Amino acid sequence: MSVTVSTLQARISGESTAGSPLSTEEYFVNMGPQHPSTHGVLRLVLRLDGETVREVVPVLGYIHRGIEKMGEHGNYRQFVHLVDRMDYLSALANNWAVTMVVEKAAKMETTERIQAIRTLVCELQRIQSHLLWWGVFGMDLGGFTPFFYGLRDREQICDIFEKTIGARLTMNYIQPGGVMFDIHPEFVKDVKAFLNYLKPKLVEYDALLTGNVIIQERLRGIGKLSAARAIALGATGPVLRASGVAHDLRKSEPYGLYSQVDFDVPVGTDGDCWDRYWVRMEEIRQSIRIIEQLIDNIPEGKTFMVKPAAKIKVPAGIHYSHLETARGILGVLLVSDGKEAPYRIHCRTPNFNNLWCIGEMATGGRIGDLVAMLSSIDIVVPDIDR
Amino acid sequence: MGVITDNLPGVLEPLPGGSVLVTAVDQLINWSRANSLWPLTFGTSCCAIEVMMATGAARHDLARFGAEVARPSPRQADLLVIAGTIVKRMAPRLRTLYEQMAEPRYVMATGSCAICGGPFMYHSYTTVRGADEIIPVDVYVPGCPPRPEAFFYGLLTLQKMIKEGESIRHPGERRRPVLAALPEGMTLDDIRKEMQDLLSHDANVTMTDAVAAGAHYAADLKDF
Amino acid sequence: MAWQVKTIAQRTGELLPGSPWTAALYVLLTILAVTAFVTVAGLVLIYAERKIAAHFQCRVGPMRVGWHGVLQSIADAIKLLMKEDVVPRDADALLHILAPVLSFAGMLLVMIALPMSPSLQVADMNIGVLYVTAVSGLGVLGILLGGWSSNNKWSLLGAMRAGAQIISYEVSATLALLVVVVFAGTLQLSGIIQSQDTGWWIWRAHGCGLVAFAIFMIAGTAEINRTPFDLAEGESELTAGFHTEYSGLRFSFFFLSEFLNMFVLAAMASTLFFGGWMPLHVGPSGVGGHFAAFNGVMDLLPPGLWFTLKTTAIIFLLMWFRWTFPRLRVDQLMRLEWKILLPIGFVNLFVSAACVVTGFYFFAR
Amino acid sequence: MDALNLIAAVQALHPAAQARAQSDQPTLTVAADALVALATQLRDDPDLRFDLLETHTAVDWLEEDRFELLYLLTSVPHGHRLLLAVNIDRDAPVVPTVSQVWPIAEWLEREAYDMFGILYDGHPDLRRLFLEDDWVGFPLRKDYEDDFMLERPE
Repeated sequence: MSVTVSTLQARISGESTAGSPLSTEEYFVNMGPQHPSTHGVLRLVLRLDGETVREVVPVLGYIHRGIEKMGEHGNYRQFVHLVDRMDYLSALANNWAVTMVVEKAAKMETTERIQAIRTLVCELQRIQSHLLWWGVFGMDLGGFTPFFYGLRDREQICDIFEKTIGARLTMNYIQPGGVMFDIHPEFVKDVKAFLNYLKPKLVEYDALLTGNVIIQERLRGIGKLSAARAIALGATGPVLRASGVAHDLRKSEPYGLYSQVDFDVPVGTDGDCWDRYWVRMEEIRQSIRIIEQLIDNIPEGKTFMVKPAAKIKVPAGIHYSHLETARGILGVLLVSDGKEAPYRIHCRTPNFNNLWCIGEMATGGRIGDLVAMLSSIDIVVPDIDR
Repeated sequence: MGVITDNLPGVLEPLPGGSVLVTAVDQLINWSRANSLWPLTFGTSCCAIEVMMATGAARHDLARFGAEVARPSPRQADLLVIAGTIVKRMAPRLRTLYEQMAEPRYVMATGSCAICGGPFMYHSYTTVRGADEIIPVDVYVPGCPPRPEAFFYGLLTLQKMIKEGESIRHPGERRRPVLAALPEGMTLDDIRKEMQDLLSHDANVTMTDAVAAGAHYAADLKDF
Repeated sequence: MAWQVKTIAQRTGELLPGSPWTAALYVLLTILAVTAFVTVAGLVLIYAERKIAAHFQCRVGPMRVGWHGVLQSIADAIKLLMKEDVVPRDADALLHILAPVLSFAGMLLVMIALPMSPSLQVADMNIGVLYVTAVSGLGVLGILLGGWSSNNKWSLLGAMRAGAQIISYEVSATLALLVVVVFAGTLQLSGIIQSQDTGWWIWRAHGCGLVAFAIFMIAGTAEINRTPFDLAEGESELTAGFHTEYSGLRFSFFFLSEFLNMFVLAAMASTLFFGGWMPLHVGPSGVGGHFAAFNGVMDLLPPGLWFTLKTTAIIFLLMWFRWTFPRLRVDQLMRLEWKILLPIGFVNLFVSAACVVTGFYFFAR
Repeated sequence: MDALNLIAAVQALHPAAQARAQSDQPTLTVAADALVALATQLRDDPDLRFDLLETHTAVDWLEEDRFELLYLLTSVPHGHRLLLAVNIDRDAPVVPTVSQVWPIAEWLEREAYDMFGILYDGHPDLRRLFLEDDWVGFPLRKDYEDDFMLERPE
């Protein structure tokens, strides 16, 4: 057989490829799996020339739990709670992705109310996810205070979720055939109060971080990714939109109630860290717009169409559907053989593809830039490893 | 663990009243250790958001217990919070991190993944079923993920445990692991009330209750 | 009102011929007092930093150990003392142990030159400013040795960053110091303070004092490795930088000297630009001064309190910086120093020299 | 372009491509040796412009003794999707790489190698992605057995 398989050891002991005019010694440094700015257990093997990054070799698998294998041994409802633990910062969108493919394949009907609730909670969670990202981004760049501001406001959304869903992080809320519970009677009031609370806070965020000259210096022109390269590297979500491609499934293939609301897709121009920062900040504002349009018009109706104990069978064949999480396109590819358990279930996760860009972005930058880039991609490692 | 703790009992014990003095020094050391648990910045998955980030953040504020000084280097950390799933590939690294920490070191396993593998227990070919298969664990905090309040309960339990230990006479001796689970039949209001009680009396967690709760929990598991 | 400066060294010198043993006891007591001061000040600063940071971040900070957590630093100190002291197997053991001591010693030696009040200064050298600049440079040696001897790439990287950064910014800091030296006409710290009895240099020297103060604060923040210049131990980049491999007591040396360097910086800034222990005076205090009455009121506060107030205010400013700004990148750091601060510093020094020669500043003698 | 037109357009490019039944996406089955040429055409054709390889994975049809490789292509400018399926022999799972067409395929193919043991001919850096280099077996194969893995008690 002509195909040869390599090892990590062979990969990182390769020849030096840098054309440095000064004959400095390059060396390998392990960043991670335990490192404050890899957001979990990501390991990056860096080839450094002094402070300059010559090459980044991501090493994955430090949190690979085999969710796809586990999915083959359970039914569809059991798979929903597993995907909560993939991208836990947009757990509801993950639930929805699985639900969407199952509902589409099994031809389940849903009501307008179910879709409205799903859209609302997903947008709330998008804000929550971006708030957390904003805080951690500030911390990665060396300013600690943004972390506390971001998480302080995130807690408010956690409270709203807690009332309706009963969980703060891993929701297991959106189920094939509906949602687990109807919304709490105070949901509408709470969400409105929160939006009124958040709007002035966004101005405060801008004062603290966005307008800071050090932030501008650190981010502008760093980690550039052209539109063509971003698509070729499989980037989606804010990473792709920052490169100037207005590709947002909420607009191009509307699901839920996104076709009924009016919102803009923020796009960047240069595809640098600053654009990624700006796009996410703008997305928070757009999510606020979406919620404001929906919150007063939640239609009446049933909140679940199928009893939770009902067995779901999906007709044999390949089914695929995807949606836009806070980080990009999450697709679920379901291969069914007509039984209660999926024959094969595969998740196309946004972080997996987005992380792949780091190799291209970081080469030639500094270590400090690498941290900014990693943070601007907004990775969640369990979503990469699954 | 240093010249003082090694030699102090030998010097002091024979003296009249030396035993009292040793106990006093012991209490002082335990007090300082219990109130200065610097955690390692380490989290593998979902639990890291809840028990490392949300607890440290403004609403819950880990700093109240003097534990907000998260050290990125294991050498300077006292508390290893295993926040999230441990898989086979991570296991040797976790062990290394634990070995790199300087004595005395404490380990908290938060979340069902770190306790037993949690939702990834069956049909997973990589998930380690419980971090205690790799390193000794002092306190278990159940939940998936545990709420920040649950983490605080675990932290207070650990403080209690440290304060009851004998650092000088028996340095490094481990207490048996404690499950910081809440007793059965508790409601949210009970928890809030108990948290307020706890906060008003410095870390008055009764160990026996926690252990009893642990037995309860184990019994539940059997039935399950 | 003329201030009589009497340092502890002078008093010991007077005692020495008559009763050498008393003098020796005096020296011993002084050493103990300085060490005790350093420890207590360090603990207080650490507590203050944690509390102030907490309140900047909508938190409450340490609350559980003592009243509002006042004993928190003591608990931390005892714990660090009792913690295992790790020397990595492949580290250079001697240098690994020596490094924190050097770092600590550099800071301790500066302490004896700081004038805290007319009677509270250990030694008043006639080259005080030079001494402080020189000895505080010792700290970087400790950092470099610590980073190198740990045999850890992150430590080494952090140490190299620290070395480059501290040595670069030393230049600007010294240029800013020289402005005051030029105006005061002396290198002696008590002399510099005495020269401000008609007003502090920050406003008497027209713009020069203010510019020099700004440069000194920026360069000083960089020298003590605090945000936005904390590249040597930037957590998100280099795990813990040069002290990654340090634990227990020796880590606490680094930790303590880091905080006390902040005190030293604040004390030096207040000495040079805000008159140290000198109360706020406007114009000559004697008969004929327009503001003599105002000066008299200001003299009611004891000089030690003035020093404490000024130093505390500057320390608060430094903490404010730390909890507001993000971190610079390595090359931006160097650009800031060599392309921005240094030229401004030189021009500023030149302008101040011109001011001194022409006597163009407030209350010139 | 809707599904039928899309299939017709691709079949015009590559007549050997067969429409696959039982799929909710426009799906075409192609032979392994024609894959790279077709992929390049699909990416560069101005009417098709499949510039994003949205995902790539494999399905282990144990009873039929074959692997089915699935390439989900998306066109960002046109907004249409196409699923390419390639059947390969389970005993000699070799397929040419498409990583020169879509760079992201480098990782997706590494994942497929890691999980199914599919060998990609011409891949620049073929090694395991999630598991250690010395891992025995390919976990997502249907006949994978592991002493460590627990079965859920019924």
